Amino acid sequence: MGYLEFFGRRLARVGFSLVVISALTFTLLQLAPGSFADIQRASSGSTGMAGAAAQEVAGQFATRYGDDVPAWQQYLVFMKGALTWDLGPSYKYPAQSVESIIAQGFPVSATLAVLATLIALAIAIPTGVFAALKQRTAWDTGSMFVLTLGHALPNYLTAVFLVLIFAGAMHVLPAAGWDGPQHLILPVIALAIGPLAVLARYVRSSMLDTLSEEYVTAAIAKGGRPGVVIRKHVLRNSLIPLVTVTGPMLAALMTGTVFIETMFRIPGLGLSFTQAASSRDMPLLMGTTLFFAIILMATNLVVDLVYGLLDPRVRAESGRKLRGSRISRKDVGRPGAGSSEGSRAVVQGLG
Amino acid sequence: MAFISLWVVLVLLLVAIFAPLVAPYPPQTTDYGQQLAPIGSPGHPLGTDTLGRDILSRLVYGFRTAFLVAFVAEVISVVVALSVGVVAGYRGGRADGALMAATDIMYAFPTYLFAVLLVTVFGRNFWSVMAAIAVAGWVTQARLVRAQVMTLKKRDFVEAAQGMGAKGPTIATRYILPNALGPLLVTTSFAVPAAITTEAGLSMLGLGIADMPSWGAMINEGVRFATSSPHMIISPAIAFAVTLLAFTWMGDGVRDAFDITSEGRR
Amino acid sequence: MSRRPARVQLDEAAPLLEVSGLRTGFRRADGDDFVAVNGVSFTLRPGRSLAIVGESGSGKSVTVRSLLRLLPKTGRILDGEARFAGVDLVGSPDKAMRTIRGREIGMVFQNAMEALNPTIPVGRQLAEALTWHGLCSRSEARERAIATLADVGIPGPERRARMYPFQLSGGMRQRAMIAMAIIAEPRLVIADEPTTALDVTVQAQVLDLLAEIKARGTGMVMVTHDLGVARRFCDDVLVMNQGQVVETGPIADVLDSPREPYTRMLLDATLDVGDVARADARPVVLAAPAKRAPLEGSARVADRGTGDEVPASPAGAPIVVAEHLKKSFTSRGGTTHAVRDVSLSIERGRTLGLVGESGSGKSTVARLVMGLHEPDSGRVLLDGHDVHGDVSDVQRRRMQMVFQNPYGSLLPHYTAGANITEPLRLQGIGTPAERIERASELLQLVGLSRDDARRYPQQFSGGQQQRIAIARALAPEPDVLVCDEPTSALDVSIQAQILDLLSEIQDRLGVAYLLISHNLAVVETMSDEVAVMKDGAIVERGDRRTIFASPQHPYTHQLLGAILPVRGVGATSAATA
Amino acid sequence: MGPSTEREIPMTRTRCRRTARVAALTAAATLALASCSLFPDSGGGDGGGAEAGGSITVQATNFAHIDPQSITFGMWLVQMGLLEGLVLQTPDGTDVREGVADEWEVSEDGLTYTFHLRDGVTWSNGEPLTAADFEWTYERLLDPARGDSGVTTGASSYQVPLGILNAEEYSTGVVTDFDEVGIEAVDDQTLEFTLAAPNPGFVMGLTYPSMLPLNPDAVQGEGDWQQPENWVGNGPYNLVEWTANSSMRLEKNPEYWDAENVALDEVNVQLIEQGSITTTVPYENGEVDIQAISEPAEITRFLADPELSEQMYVLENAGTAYLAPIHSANPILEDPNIRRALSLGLGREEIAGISDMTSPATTLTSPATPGWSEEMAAHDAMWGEDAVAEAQEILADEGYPDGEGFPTLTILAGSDFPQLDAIIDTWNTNLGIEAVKDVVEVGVYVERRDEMHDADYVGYWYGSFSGISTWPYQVEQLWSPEMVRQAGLDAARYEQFLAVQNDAALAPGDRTKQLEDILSTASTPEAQAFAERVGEAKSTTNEAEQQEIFFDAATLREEAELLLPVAWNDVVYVAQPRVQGLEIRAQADRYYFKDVSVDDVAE
Repeated sequence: MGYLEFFGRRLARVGFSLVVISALTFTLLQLAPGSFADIQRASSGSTGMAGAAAQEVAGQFATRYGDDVPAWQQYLVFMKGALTWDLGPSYKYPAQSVESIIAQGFPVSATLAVLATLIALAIAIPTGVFAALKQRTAWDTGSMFVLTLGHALPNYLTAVFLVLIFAGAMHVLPAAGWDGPQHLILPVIALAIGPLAVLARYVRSSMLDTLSEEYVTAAIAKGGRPGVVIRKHVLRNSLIPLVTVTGPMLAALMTGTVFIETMFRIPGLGLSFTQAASSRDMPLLMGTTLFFAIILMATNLVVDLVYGLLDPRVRAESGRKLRGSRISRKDVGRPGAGSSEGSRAVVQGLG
Repeated sequence: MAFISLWVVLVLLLVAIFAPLVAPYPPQTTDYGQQLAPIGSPGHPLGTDTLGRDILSRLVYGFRTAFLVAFVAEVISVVVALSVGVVAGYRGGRADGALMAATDIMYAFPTYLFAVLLVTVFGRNFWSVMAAIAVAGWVTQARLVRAQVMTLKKRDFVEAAQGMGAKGPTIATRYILPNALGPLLVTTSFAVPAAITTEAGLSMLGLGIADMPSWGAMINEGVRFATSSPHMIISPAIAFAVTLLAFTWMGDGVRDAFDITSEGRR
Repeated sequence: MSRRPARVQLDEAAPLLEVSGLRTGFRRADGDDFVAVNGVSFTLRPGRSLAIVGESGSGKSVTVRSLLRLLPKTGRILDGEARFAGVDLVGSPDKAMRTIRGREIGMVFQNAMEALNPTIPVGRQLAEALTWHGLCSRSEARERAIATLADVGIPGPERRARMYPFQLSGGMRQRAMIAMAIIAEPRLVIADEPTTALDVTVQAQVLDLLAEIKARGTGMVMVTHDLGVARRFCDDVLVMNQGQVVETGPIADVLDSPREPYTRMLLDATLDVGDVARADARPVVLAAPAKRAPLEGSARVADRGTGDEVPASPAGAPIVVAEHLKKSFTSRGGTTHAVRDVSLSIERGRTLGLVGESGSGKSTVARLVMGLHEPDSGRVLLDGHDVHGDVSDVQRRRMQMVFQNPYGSLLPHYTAGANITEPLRLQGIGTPAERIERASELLQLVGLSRDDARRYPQQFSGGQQQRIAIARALAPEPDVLVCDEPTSALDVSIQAQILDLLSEIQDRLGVAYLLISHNLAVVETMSDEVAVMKDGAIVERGDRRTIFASPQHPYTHQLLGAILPVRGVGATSAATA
Repeated sequence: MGPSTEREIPMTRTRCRRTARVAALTAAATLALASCSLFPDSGGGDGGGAEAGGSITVQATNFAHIDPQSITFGMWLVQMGLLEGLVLQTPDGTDVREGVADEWEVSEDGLTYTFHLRDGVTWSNGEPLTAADFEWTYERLLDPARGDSGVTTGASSYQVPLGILNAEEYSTGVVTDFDEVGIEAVDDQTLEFTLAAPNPGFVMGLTYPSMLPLNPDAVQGEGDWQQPENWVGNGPYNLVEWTANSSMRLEKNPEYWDAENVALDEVNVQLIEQGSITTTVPYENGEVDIQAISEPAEITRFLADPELSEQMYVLENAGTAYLAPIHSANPILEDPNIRRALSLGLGREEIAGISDMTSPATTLTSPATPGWSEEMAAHDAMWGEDAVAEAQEILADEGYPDGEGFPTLTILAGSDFPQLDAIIDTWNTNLGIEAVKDVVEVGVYVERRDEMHDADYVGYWYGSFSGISTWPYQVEQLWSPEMVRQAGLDAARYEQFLAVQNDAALAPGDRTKQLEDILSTASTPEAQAFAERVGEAKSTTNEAEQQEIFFDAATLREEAELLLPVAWNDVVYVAQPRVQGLEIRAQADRYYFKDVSVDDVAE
């Protein structure tokens, strides 16, 4: 129950953070030079004339927020709407409400993210386990080399090369667009590679840590076959902490696929967000920002919950530990974090 | 692996520092005679770009920029991270709560918006991009320092120091801080490539550094010409990968040296 | 139930364990092998029990792990033979080994917390040992697991079987560990320091349990550093040093009339309760003469003032007085009353020994006295000044502390010299030059050389580190040293040296000690007065002799009863507690 | 217990197999979900037009609206086939052809145009399309409420060159009764325009998106009329699908009057983010049939490739890149000589050399404009040694020998073109003048262009225009008198101008007047002369005569040397061999879908 109470407090913190975030975003938006109208002008490609769109927006704005109200009132109005998930019309797409834009865009981004994460996990876990078992062999260093290489390139660059190879040269996959599963392949791969490397490295080091635990030795001393010992004692305990890396990774993917979306012309949420920011589309930007924030924080909560469920120790302990686990997650999230190259001895018989 | 990469990094640093000596031309020198010259053209080993500027030279200076950005950004975020992290970790209570809240917020906050703001207000120049990166970076590191300090706080020598009559600040700065630096060094060496990537990313969004040669800009342009003049993307991409790999592996090395395992997790 | 025939052919006639010329090495970074076990040979007949004793690094653990081929990746058996009931343990294939591990040879590890998988209920971990060998079905295995848990004296085995290791107490965990080792009813149980992590009273219980198992005719090899445990428990003993067998034979013979000097050294170094009573000479000085500090050097330290002298109170008067200390810690778990009501006083130049088992609150008392923790109520007077109140830095520095873990308590990023001078620097005593001079004097006083000042803590051995820690504590010329388990992290021989050093220092500098220890022998050796702590309160206190000769409180009785003396006398009395 | 022992091992196996299956299922599920609900259900095959007969895929710059009266890239798409005006341009863009109107006549005085809508022309929902609909549309277009400041706003400003009686006055609030505007639906099939002054370009002007008819019921109706479900149009194609930021699908409109001559059943439009990286991979991968290419290197490559070069459609000198002065407290650019020197010192040849599809510009006016000639240029030699020599001379006389003491110029741009570096580079080499580029996010760009800056921020902003090559358009519309005269205001007067423009208290009419006063009195003589000349053009009936006036107006605009022409850009399109009937026009929509067909035999 200390557990539940702890999550109660966490929820409160989330709420607080959301308020701060929205306020920050709004302020930044006020500070940022250039208004929506100005930018309409710019994209209209001719000077000295404001797009009628800007007018339409002015109208929209007036009806929702009242005529030239002070900024802080606009903010309040927006937040009032936000509470009931009624974010009002976007500037850029006056006919569409922000929530509907999100409703359209998010499933797309989410699909990409989930698929990418699944693929990453599917490859990362075996690779990491294998590398750990074959520690300090060509297999180990080799696979890690390749992975790090894949990770070293930012995903948009990987994407470019993928496109050049599979669409440009081999003509087997579409280079861009959003017209069916075949359009998913390249972007998902491009997104998966980075996480894949991080996860695999993490699995590996986590495995090495577990392998060097005394209870693994004890299990062997009980006469367990390597396969059984690894499956029952090593795998589980090494994969539990993986949750703490995967969660935020998924969240990050769900919210931060801007490059990929632009490059492959995928109507995802990342794109709407970037456009909103650059076109100063207040409602859309605020909406997406809040939505992202919620997603990210929700994943945090879920991860901690799941972690607690998977690891009896954490379950039994108080929130303090969970906080701790989040910290360590933060560190392991970065490339190749985790343990040293098995500086602790790993028992034989698992080779 | 770590050692090789260490050398690579050192070489790269030398290149960055002595760019003027290494680069065959100043990065801005145009040669309208031969634009988009392919790799291996006379005088331009890596070819030229749309303005006939020597790609090798631009790579060299570009790395200088990238490294500068990364370095300064890191210094800033490390300083912030240390001060915040140590206070939060050592004092706990209020300060800690505040940090956690701050990190929560930063964690969920669109850095892009910061980037846009900074870059828009202060222009697409070195400093704003650098600041944007630093803003993004300090949180993670502050968290790490905090974690470190919290574990170190429980070590006997802290009690010993108290026994010797040392006061809080002394303990925090003289005894705990030095021992918390190790892991931070690791994250920093990982953060350098991260920073370079971020800069490149900002360029992709048209928010990168415009007033000096930057890898981001080069890659961005290279991508546009990917099909027609592959050499414009290939060499930057390779340079990019090599640098990132080198730093990452160096990071691994450093981490092994400090063996963060015991501290870092659990 | 009936045991099925083992899948490997065991030669019932052959000795249970037959080891000859066993050599085990570890590959070092530079490629060549570091030989940890160098030509160990011994034989164990069925039903007998062998103790392998030695100090840390003697290779005793590696020896037994070699037998089950449980070596780290870098380690390998170089040569030699090991046969278990005729079966070759060195040469036979992994498959064969698996049928032996757990099935024929059970292993008890030192630290059950680490040796039990934290995320699997105890019961299942026990059951595995059966199912893996196909000895019985899962359901049966569950039954057997519970039965075995009951067997090792765990109350409410059904419930405990469903618990996770971290939910069990230390003692129970160790029992569960043993249960895991014996559940498949092996012929041989190898116990690697099975009781080291336990309190004396618990240790006694666990050992009784092992004794029972042994009584069933199970052969036993026990690795231990504690000669007392060996004597109490084993038929034969094997003394190891630096990977080699020093001496072996029936335990009584070896311990009562050692042939080898090393064995003798070990024995002498080992303290027994009652030694002091027997020998009036105190302290037992064993340290090699070389390690003695030059008298004049220390004399200078003694009488040379460092500026602000504090008026000394008349001798005999208590220098530290603690009155009705109370301290409780509150966490999400709830409130724990670490110290309920403790009053004590230490006289100038004398030693108060504070004994108690883990969790008795003795360390908290130390920290309260040191002023590291604020007491909830009560006060600590250092020469009349409230440590938590009006005490000045000058006065405070007259009380210093020595910690259990020398390495942990030294600043890792400072040199030995810097560590020693740090308190002076903090108090602003003397000029840098003077401090450095002082540091080297102190180093010599604690039996190190002045050149050691430039080396870093991790470059020293445990004993040396503790010496540095002591030197640091002495730097500000304290009147009181609070020593929290100063030797429990050290080997017996080192322990003897450190104790010797401490008492020598007391003689020279007239420092008073508050000695915290779980080791009664140590307390008896060092103390003038003794206080026994249990559950945050002092249950009995008084003059050393009276406490040890005629304990009043039942708990004190229990403690003393749990003692396992090395020397023949009193062995019987300790048998059952 | 024997069997039970057996069971144990398989059990664990099945368990792990199960988990594996779970993972697989989730993946499959997401994929399934992805394919069914996520993607727009594309009717005829996707992207690659190869398999689906009569379907093409084209690229268009992304847009948020398809209201032809608001300036977004959407209005061009509408123009290409969703709506149709009274008249269309001929495929080559030089003349007009029948649209909704099948005949029209002009009065002798050239002031009244009468258009006759063809019989039985209807909206896509089958309802008749009447002259009243046009009148309603134009009233909406000119509605002053849709305007900001005195300057006529949005798309409606594009009716300026039409010179319809009182149109501008109405839209700026000077005239409040729409009946006074020279637009009248005589009957259902007759629409009459009255002009303030003869305008030879009038009919051509009607081909501009803002003159397209809108369906009043749809626009005023419930829901968003721009969404497929509510769409009512009169063009050859109907909007059937629109995935924001991604794609659009158009289907042939059976109600269209000329349906039988419309070849394609379906048009897929891929929406490309403006400024996002576009490679030709999709085109070469057969995903796109028609696409514009702008990357110099791509163009070079296509030109070099015998096959690809066959697929190129080039419209020469369609656009002009130019530099316009930034308003700064530093007066240096107010000195015409300095401006001349900078213009002459501009290495136009090198700058244009960056791309095969740009050529050095001598004038702002596109050379594609009928009757254009070199004489308009400010100098006989706009680049080369002599020009540079002259420039250096001027600079020396002005006290900046070799650019010594010359302030560092700033070049403001919204995105980072290589041309910027070239400009800086050539100024430096030719004149020894230092310049830096200030590449800013687009929002800032637009703001800084019109802001008043401190002395340390002086220089030019980089822009580019393209449009139909008619005189009214080139002279009156692009680089309009307002723009040129604003550029000609000195610091003090410009601040005044801004003050008036931002004075919320002023009524629209007054504001326009006051602004006009400032512009007509305070700007440079050349700029004012130019504006006056443009004014005169309105009052002539004679087309030839009017063209002359426009010609020397344009010449004056060059002489003012406020806006410096930099380079003329060609527009390059590529189309798959199977694409037939494609011609590229000067107007930004480039071509009408109705003219395009695919000949899949060519595949």
